[in-house]
Amino acid sequence: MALGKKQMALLYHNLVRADHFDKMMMNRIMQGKLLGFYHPGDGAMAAGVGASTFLGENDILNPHHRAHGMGYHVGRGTDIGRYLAEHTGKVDGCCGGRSSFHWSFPEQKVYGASGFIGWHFCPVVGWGWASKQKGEQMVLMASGDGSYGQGAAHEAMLFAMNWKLPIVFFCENNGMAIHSTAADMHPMPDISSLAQGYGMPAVVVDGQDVFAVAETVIAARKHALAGKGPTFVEAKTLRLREHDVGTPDLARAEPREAKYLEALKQRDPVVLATRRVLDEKVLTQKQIDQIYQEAKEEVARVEQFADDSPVAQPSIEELQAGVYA
Amino acid sequence: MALGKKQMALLYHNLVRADHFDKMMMNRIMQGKLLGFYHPGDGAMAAGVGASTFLGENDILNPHHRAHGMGYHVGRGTDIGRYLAEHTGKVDGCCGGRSSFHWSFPEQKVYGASGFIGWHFCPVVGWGWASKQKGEQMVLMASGDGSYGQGAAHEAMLFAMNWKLPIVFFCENNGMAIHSTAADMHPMPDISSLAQGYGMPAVVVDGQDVFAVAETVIAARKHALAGKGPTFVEAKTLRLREHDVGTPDLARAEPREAKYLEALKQRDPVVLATRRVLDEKVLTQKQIDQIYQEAKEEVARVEQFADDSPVAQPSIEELQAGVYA
Amino acid sequence: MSETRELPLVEAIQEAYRLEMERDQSVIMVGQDIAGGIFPHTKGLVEQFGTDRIVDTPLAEIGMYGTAFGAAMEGYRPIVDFMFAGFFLNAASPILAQTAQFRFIHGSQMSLPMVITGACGAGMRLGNEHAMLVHNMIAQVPGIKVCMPSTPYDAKGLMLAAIRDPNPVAFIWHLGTMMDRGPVPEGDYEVPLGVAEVKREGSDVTLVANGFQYKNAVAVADKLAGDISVEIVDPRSISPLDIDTILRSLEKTNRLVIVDESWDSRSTASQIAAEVVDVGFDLLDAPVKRVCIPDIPLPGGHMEPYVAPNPDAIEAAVRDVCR
Amino acid sequence: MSETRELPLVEAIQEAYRLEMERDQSVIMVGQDIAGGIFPHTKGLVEQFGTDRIVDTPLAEIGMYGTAFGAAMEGYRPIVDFMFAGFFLNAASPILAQTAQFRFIHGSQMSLPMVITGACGAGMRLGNEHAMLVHNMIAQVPGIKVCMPSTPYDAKGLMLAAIRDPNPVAFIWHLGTMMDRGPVPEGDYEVPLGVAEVKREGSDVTLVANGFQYKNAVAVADKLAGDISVEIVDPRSISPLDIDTILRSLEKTNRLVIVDESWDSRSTASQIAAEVVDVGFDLLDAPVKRVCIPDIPLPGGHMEPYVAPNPDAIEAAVRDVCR
Ligand SMILES: Cc1ncc(C[n+]2csc(CCOP(=O)(O)OP(=O)(O)O)c2C)c(N)n1
Ligand SMILES: Cc1ncc(C[n+]2csc(CCOP(=O)(O)OP(=O)(O)O)c2C)c(N)n1
Ligand SMILES: [Mg+2]
Ligand SMILES: [Mg+2]
Repeated sequence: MALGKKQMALLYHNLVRADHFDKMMMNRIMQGKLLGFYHPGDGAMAAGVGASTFLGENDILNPHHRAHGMGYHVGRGTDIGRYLAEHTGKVDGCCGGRSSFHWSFPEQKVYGASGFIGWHFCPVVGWGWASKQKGEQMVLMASGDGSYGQGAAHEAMLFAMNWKLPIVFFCENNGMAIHSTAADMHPMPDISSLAQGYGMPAVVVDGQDVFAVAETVIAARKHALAGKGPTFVEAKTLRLREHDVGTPDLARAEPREAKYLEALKQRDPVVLATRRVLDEKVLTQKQIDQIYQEAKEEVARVEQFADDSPVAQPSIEELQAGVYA
Repeated sequence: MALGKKQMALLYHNLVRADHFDKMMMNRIMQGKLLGFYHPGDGAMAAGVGASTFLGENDILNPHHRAHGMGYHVGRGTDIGRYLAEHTGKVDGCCGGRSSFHWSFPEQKVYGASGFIGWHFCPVVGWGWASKQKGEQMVLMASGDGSYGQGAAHEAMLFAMNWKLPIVFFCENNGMAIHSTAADMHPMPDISSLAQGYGMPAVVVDGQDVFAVAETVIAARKHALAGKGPTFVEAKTLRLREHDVGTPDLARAEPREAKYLEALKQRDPVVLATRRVLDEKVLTQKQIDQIYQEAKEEVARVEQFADDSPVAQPSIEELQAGVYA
Repeated sequence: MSETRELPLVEAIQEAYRLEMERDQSVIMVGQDIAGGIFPHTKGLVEQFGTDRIVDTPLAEIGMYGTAFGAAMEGYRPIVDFMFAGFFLNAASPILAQTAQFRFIHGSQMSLPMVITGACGAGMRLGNEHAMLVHNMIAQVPGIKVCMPSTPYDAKGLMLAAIRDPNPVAFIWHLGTMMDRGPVPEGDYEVPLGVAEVKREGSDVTLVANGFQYKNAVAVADKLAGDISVEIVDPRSISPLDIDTILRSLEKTNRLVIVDESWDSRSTASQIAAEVVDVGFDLLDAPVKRVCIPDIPLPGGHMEPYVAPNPDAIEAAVRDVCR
Repeated sequence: MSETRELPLVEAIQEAYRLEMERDQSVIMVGQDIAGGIFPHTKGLVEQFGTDRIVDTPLAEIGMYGTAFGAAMEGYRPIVDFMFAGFFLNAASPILAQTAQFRFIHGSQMSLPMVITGACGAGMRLGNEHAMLVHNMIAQVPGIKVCMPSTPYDAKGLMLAAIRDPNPVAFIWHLGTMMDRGPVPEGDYEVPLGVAEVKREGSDVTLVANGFQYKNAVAVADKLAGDISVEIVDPRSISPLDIDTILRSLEKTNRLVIVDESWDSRSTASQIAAEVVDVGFDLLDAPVKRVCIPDIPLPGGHMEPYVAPNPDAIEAAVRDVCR
């Protein structure tokens, strides 16, 4: 089903915001103003925005680790100020400054994060099971192509299809996992071929096209809510930069070719979306300028909030009190 | 490629022997003359015999746990006396009487067993990797339909197909795992549908037909040795009795229907094979009688060997000395 | 709490399930073949509670555990049964890394009310993997409570406490206690988590033991009665560990033997000894002895009776510290 | 053993790899992104040894581990690198259940020569999962040896010993030692597994520490020198544990503090304390103190410096037992 203009405008708005947040995070890690690591989403921010913008309030959302989920956070409307505060170890962090990089917005059904790639293939089964029991909610579980190497992915897909759980397996396939290329990791051109093993419907979509992604996920969500079970949505995307800021950008042991990376840049999702909203008269240039201006201001507010928050250094006793409920 | 008469005679011989060993194990567990548990293969002994009889000496063999691998042991020619001695906790046991039910014939490339269903999906990758490096050897890895629920199965199939490893994933699909039925465990009619996710060739074969199984595995082995990678061979079989001797025979929480079980009995692989070897004049009734007689005597010898062996009760110090090489 | 009858331990566990599943609709059970039942603790539950609450899964421990783990975030109180407790290792990553840290690392916003259960223990001659004692593997990691009952009474009370606890609780039970009969009150009661119990008073030596080994401890105490007066402390929970009750007992006896059916290395026995030689140093009149499984994979065959802790080994240790 | 230069620990590890891979064609490395390199220990190896021996795998720890586990049965000597050591938990079942028991339960016919390696440790502010100290999780299970180097010299020598050992050996290294420089002989030498070393002589107190904590122990010993004479014992291997060297040191000092960057619960620190209060009871003049991570998931953020063992905590414990 085609998107309406309002929907397209919202997607565009979210895409610009997500892109600004990603760049903010990149700048901060390079300036030493972010804890741990940052996995830039540069050039690949459309998939998360498209997948998450039209979810329902009760839907469970698991963001992808790339761009530290910025596209998804924007789509869901979680408090990025609190996430940045977390990522800088501040008391207003969404995890009390304990996690370095996790998100946790349980009241918004974004249940937490992990540094173990593919960790979510375990709880997603329960998220799906509970959603089916309750009805009127589903799960959007995002992750990368690499994560589908994990055996847990198989168990999740098997259970989901067996029990017809309302889950969208949303894969951002950027053809890379650190230095490994798609060919190193999977024998088939499409990672979503895996779905065939379970008779699960699979859709491949251009992950650079925020509108196409949104349409695909809306359809898969409808399918899920109708009790028809899971869908595998593979969003083909790309990785413009190194895996995480500071790691050399290699394919196996060789630097990735400049020419190849240059070609990838031509598929920038913001440029593509801007062309489309102008062409289809969804937004005027003036409105777009306004959106950019607002995004800049939002980033500044978020940074201010995090920077103003005091460093979290609770006592051992306070920490101990947090282990058990 | 059709089997020759000599090959058919050997398969028939092995099938009768395997069937006798299975019945011996069943009798012994009921008489309290076997340690631990026994998972009867009654009515389903053809698949293992067919899969293993024509492997090469250098091929690595992983027997299925059902019938405690009797079909495979016979096919490979491992010392069943030492296995029975192990299963009765004797000093001549193939594991020194330490394991209750494991086999271990490393010199014959039967590398050990485990009580964790699906454990072999981990080392099979290395068995396949090493086989490919060395050339002229492959891996026959048997297990049940239930075991393909394990995430490790996915990792094994993914690696095998990615690296074109010489592995046959041989699945004895009896449609049951303890009390769970095929429908409870897998969304597709064939478990080998999983192979599609990797673009892996898959063959479904009648597991009650020892000759058909052998032909299929011979072809898959050839494919593997030619460097063409893994094959999924699904042998459709059945479970006549309870999961392990003494456990109630349920489908979910209900007893399995007598009528249904009666129908299964019509597919007894020894009966089917006997008819065929007689029809095709591979063996005479006299030769068959001879085979039965020899099988009975072999079982008696094996039991005698195990029963004569002293109980293994080494000292703690001796056991400690066995932990590290 | 009303009438008290004698029940086997496994039925005491089941009674806790029934009571709590009747009382609280959010309690569910997840496992493999639990509808049909592998051990009698789940027998008949599916008839009463249906397949929406007694959830059989495919043969896949991560997916099975995930059903519970994810459902707990969504307001359910799952009991996830690993059949043989050692199979938990197939889901070790989500349990030991994810579940254990989940609440804390996410700022203590969420709680995960779950029970992780499974049977284990030497005695059935099934070998290392089926017998594997996993309580100390889980107790090594903060964020999951661990208990193991010694008696039917404790089994029911600890299970009720475990289901109601807002945290993940591993309830590990020993196959050698499955059919032990003992008094079990009919109604509702809890045995608190994290609280040890002096199960037998004595004055010469403190003997710590739980699970199947509690029976061995009683046998030894009986045998030595008159000669050596043995006080038996049952930790019941091993994480959090109630070291105070052990120290209080030591104030009286000044001698300590700990039985732990587990590899010795990094066991609860070692942990108790370590804590005592720190905060209870002045209470000790003799070396602290541990009676554990020596550091070898637990053999099947005919070796369990002398490789696992047994009355002879316990008696020797008790006599040793009382010399 | 010839020339000695200063090398960072991570290059000492790499030198061991190169030496042994040149000498023994059956040695291979398996891991994720080891060809490109995540930590510098594998950098450049693929150029020298090719992809048949430096084997990158998909993102799947069971398959990755299985490549090594199965190859070891087939006559290879694999080194399997988990990148961050905590990721071993994704393969905990094949490691802790299968590998650890494999030789023993199958009648000690086979040996599995493998090295399981990975980096961990507090200090990089990555939180519980990346920092996770896993040495005690593996050491709890008999059948796998475990070591952790404190110095570049030990790193090379232990790695050479580990690769050559016929058993599975977990070689865990601490990220906080990665760039530490120290003398490393150029040629071939081994640091034996299972043997502790008195790294600094002293007479008042025995301080046991390894990995990153060895540096903290030295800092504390330096600071207290003149006041309290600290003897530092580096266990180097934690399984098997060389308790004899610790007991010998105690004969001199009669006081013991153990630093173990690990949760306290069921740690090597607790194990040492337990063994000492059993077989070394008469040697003790003071309580045995453990300096560990308190039993909370290791937080990231700005909390590692005071949650993980640190010089202040070590000094306090040393002063405490020397009062
Ligand atoms: C269990 C586990 N194994 C390995 C890693 C190291 N690692 C971090 S990100 C990553 C690649 C992930 O690839 P993919 O899922 O495709 O996402 P992408 O980074 O490409 O967006 C790897 C291997 C990890 N964090 N966790
Ligand atoms: C990891 C693990 N989970 C569960 C079990 C319990 N179990 C033993 S056999 C079995 C069923 C196996 O089914 P299948 O692989 O189809 O083989 P079959 O017994 O039908 O021949 C189960 C669930 C186990 N032994 N190991
Ligand atoms: Mg990727
Ligand atoms: Mg089956």
